[in-house]
Amino acid sequence: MKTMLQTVLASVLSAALLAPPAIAAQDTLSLGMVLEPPNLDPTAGAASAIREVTYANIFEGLTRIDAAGAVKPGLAQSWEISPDGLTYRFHLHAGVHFHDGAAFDCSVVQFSYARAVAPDSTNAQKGLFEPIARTDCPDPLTAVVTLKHQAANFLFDMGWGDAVMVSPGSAAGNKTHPIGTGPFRFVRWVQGDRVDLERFPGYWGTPAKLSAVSFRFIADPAAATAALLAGDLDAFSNFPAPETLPQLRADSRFTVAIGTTEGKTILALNDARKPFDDVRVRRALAYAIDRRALSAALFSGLAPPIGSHYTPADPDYVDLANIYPFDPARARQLLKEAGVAPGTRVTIALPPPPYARRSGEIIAAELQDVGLSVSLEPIEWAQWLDRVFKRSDFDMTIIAHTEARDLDIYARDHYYFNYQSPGYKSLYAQYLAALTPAAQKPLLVGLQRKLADDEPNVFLFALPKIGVWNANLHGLWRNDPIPANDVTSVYWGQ
Amino acid sequence: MARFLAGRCAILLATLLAASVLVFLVLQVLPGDPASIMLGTSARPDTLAAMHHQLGLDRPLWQRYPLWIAALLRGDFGVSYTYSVPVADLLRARIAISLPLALLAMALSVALAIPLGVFAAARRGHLSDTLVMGVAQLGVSVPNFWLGLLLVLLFSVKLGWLPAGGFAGPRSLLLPAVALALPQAAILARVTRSSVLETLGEDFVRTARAKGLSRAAALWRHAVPNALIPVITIMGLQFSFLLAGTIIIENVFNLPGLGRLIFQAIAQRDLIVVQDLVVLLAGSVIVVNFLVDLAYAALDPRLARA
Amino acid sequence: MSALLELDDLSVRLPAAGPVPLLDRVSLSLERGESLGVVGESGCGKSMAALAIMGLLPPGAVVSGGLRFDGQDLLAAPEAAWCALRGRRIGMVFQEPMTALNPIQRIGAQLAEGPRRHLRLGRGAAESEVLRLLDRVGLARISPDRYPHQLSGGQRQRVMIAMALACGPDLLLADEPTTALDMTIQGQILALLAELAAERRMALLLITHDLGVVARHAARTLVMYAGRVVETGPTPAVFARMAHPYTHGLFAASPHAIMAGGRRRLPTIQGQVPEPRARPPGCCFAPRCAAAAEDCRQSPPMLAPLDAGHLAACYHPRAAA
Amino acid sequence: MARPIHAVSLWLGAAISGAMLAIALLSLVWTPYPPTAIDIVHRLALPSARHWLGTDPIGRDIASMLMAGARNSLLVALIALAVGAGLGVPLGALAAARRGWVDELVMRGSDLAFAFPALLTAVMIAALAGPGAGNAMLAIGLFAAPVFARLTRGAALGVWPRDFVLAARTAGRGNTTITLLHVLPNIAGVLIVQATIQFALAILAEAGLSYVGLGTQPPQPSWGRMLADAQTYIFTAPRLAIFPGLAISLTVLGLNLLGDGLRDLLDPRLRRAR
Repeated sequence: MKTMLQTVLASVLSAALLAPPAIAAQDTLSLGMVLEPPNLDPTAGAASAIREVTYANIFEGLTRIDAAGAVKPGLAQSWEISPDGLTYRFHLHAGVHFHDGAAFDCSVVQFSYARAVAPDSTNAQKGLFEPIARTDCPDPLTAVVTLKHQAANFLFDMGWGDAVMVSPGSAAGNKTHPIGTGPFRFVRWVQGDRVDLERFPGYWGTPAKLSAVSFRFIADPAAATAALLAGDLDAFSNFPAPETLPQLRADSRFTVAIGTTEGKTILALNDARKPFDDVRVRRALAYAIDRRALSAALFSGLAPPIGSHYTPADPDYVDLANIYPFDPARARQLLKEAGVAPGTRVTIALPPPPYARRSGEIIAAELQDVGLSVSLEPIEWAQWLDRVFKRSDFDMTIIAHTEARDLDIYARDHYYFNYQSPGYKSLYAQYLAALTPAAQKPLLVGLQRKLADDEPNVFLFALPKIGVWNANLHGLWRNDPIPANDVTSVYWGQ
Repeated sequence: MARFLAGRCAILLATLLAASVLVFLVLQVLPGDPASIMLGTSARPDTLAAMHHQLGLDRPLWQRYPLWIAALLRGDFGVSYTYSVPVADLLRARIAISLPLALLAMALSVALAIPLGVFAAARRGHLSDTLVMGVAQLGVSVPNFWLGLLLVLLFSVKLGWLPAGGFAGPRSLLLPAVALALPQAAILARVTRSSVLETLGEDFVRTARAKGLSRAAALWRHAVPNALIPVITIMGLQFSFLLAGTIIIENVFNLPGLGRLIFQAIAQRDLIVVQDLVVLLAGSVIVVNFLVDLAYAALDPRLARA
Repeated sequence: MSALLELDDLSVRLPAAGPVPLLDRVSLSLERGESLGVVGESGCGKSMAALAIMGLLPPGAVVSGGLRFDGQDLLAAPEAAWCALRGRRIGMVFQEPMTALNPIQRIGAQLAEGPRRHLRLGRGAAESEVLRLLDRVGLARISPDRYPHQLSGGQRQRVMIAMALACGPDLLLADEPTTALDMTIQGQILALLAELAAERRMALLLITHDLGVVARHAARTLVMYAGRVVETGPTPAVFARMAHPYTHGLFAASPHAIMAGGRRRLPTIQGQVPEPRARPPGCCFAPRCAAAAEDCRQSPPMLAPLDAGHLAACYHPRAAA
Repeated sequence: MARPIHAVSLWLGAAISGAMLAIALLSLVWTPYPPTAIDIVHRLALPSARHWLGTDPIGRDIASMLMAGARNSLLVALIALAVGAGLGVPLGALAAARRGWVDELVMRGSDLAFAFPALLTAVMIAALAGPGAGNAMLAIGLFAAPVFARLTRGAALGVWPRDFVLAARTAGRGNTTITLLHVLPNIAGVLIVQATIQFALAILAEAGLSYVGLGTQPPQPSWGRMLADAQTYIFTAPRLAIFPGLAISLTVLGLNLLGDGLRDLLDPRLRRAR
């Protein structure tokens, strides 16, 4: 019940402070993001936030990835692959211009790829371009890329944000003033607050339906919720406050879309360190952890538990989540068999994301419960990259691997969790050699099962993509096959 | 006076220099590589090296410090590693939020504390004095970030009058400024009260009354101006707390100010931004205290002869 | 015609300090142009009397008896009436010139405050009035723009006097105006006060612990002890007889006595003024009095006339010399 | 007339502080539930007979966490206080005893230290050595040190010219002996009062640092972190943000009242002013 004073105050305050914003014409979008991009050049930085602003909206590559994760034509309207798989002939769209008026043709492709592999290149995914031997331009609208060796994922890779086309005249300034060929052009960046884009009238393809898009950076979950409720934001495609979902779901103004991501959240173990070199210990840890409780506590139960390094979003996914059901007694017994004394001290290094910090507390309690003495060590990203990732100086850590279909990391000789399995490596080599999806499928299943069996890391859950947006808004991606907020076909309707 | 000023300025500069060396050295031994944060886990060694070169991190320490300081003295704050924009631009945008916030908080706390403190002193021993001081005692004890949360709870969640966070125009500064100001006002009110009580006991106040000034006139014309001199010192000291408070409050309210910038810059090892910011913050504390000394000298003629 | 100032059994109590009155049934009267010296050791209630007359007693003080100024009953007067009197018709000079001036205000502003308030002088008129006042107290060469800390003690006391005189009061209270000053300055200041009082036909209430000062500058003398009047009368009569042993003791202890009597040793009165809450039931001075007898310890003596206008509160007054 | 009020503040302050200390000590041997015990099924339970103050988002008992948090808060603040006084008092005493360039150096050093808000120091230390209670103690202590140094110096300067110090000097006592025997005992009252106030400030600072993630680390319960964790639930379970804040405020209030009361008891100069 409102008191008189409240009512009076409310009217005074609303008059003074809440002068209602001008009713927005329904062709603009204000989209919330948790993290701000450090720069706006997807070819010079690893942060996914860069792609979440620029991918497909400002910058385009020869190919593009769609909402389902499939490769689609981008600036190249079609292509032919030579039978030996070494020559790609891309047919480029005609009449494509950059936002500054520069023309797009094959010379830009040559420039973009050469720039990515140059010695002074700071492209975070330089490896993608490693197979390229050279790029030729038989005519301005044809680009012929010759590879050194076969690369099954080449078309997919050229659809990444790191492989977008940049203009020789403006590439140097893309970090702060990105100029691409996309349907939106850059307007302004208010650091710490937002990036504004507007529809590019000279776009070569289907024009965007929205006239302007504003990406707003709101890291704090409570503030994000408040901004949505207040209508300051139209959408939050990766909503950071799962705890408020019941409230938002009950509110007919909003669409709540739970989608999938490639974020495999794992309790990574240092397999080169005792006692984690013993598979019984690793399995014991898997039995000791209640994945469903984690999902319930962190994501209101929306994060699907996983049992291997694959997510339900991936093709050929096998549900292995129940291989090690929650069973503390079994865990204790396995630990005993492996000779791990009760009270053995282990440390979990926790990087900053909330999923890691919160899982850490729960997992620590569960591992204490089976007799380990756990200490938690929260560290910054810088330290995580340096100590855990680069120098493998850790016992356990909690981390989400967000790269798509990255089963290869378990086949590497040196990777931070130090999994060494000749069996897995040979299986993976067979997979690489398999040329058809039909041939790949049993191998992919085998790889997943092998990982679940060896449990090099404890596989926890797949990060859900929680999208919350105005119920009248259509065309936003529900799933997250790659980091992007592709708003090119977003529109307002009823 | 000129000699006094020159001496104080020299000390000021020396302190700033010492602060800059300290910050620079600490940051150099900080584990973590800015380049690997920017380029992520897939980056190859040659890419990292290229990034190091681009950032100037391949130069030795003894070259980087003088380069940094010389540039600072020219007013060039350098270019942010992560944002790739001039640090000066970043700072300008962030100061545009933090400074009004700090000033608003300071103004609110002064506007609240001085009248209340004087009032309590004038009504010493009365119920109203006890009441005001009791509330002040509570105010001193409440952490400002909790107060911030409570304000959000009341004004944003329950009443929906004001934004819970983020910067959506000046009204976004209102709650954080109140959260910062109230505990500060409580301290200031207590100091004001005891200072006024002390001066009310002074002979010159009695002299003023003997001249026929009413109690209120003697209070405001003679006791309060004298009492405010020590209060100004406290306000100067509070500035340091206010800065620290601003850093936390900006996190509570998700305001893109200097406080968030410094957390972010440290996390991303944007060393140049951290260096500039720390020197800026430490410098502003030093400068404010210097200004307080000057104000003291200006307000108290007894000190002016120094 | 009634006296300018009349105290009639005026008592002051501070409940916070105990039930015993700090000022106990004090009566005195002062005519226009008359000068009265009030003497006694510190703590005997002299300053309390002055503050009572100014209405500036500490908060909580309880006043009883009669206090009249120019026929007006001050105890019944509202605060506004007090304010109109203070500085305008009653001026006061305090003991400690170092602290009695506001350290952060120019002396000119402090001097002008009274005239501007009471006489409604404009800025310009107040400025010239300040110059005139400074000149009158012998500070013609001191700029009104000075701050108190830039003046010597004697100069500050002259400023205080100028301030008290600023609106031409009818009564000037001077509470130990020279105690804090050098001997050489003391004479000048007292002379100035006497001169000004005479010039303006002001009544002067001069509070001091120094009998010599009273002897020279006051027509009448009032001796106080432990909050009470113990002897009062025309100065020559009081000094001639010193009927109360306390008056005599004070005189013997005063430095002037050395010069007068040529004695080597400075005698002192044994003991101290009793704390208000430790006052004996009889004569307060009895414990320190050589002449005290049994009756002195029973009940306090009342003021009784000795000869014309000369009264003393003593069962065994000293005989006339 | 003001005396009884301040006697009230002394006793009330002592009572609150004593109660907090008792709760902290009790938590060493008993809490309703283990403060780190997780019970996902009963997460976000409302206050009830079973869980007096309810449970948090992962089902921990809030009352138990608050009790253990008291222990943590008091301990961190106490050690920070020891660091601050341990650094500041000797330096201030030294400056007062030696004067001259030593004095100047100590004072300028304290200016420099003072220019870094505790939070900034903590951020730097945390970046260097990782966040943690130990580093929070160090940062808060480093920030308190100049306060103690200035206060000690100022108070000691007032003692040095006194007669008994001159007498000791004439008797040939050294600076250290005089400082220990005469100066410090004479300024102990001022220092104790300041220590109480700094203790309260240290509790606030620890809460602030833990709130931004630089203080006490999980699983060790901490009031500041409980507040930080509660922030995301401000729409759904605002009570999570109420209890820890009350605990902090109450403790600080108790110490401040105690400090005020002690000041009246020990510092006659200020007693007059009140």
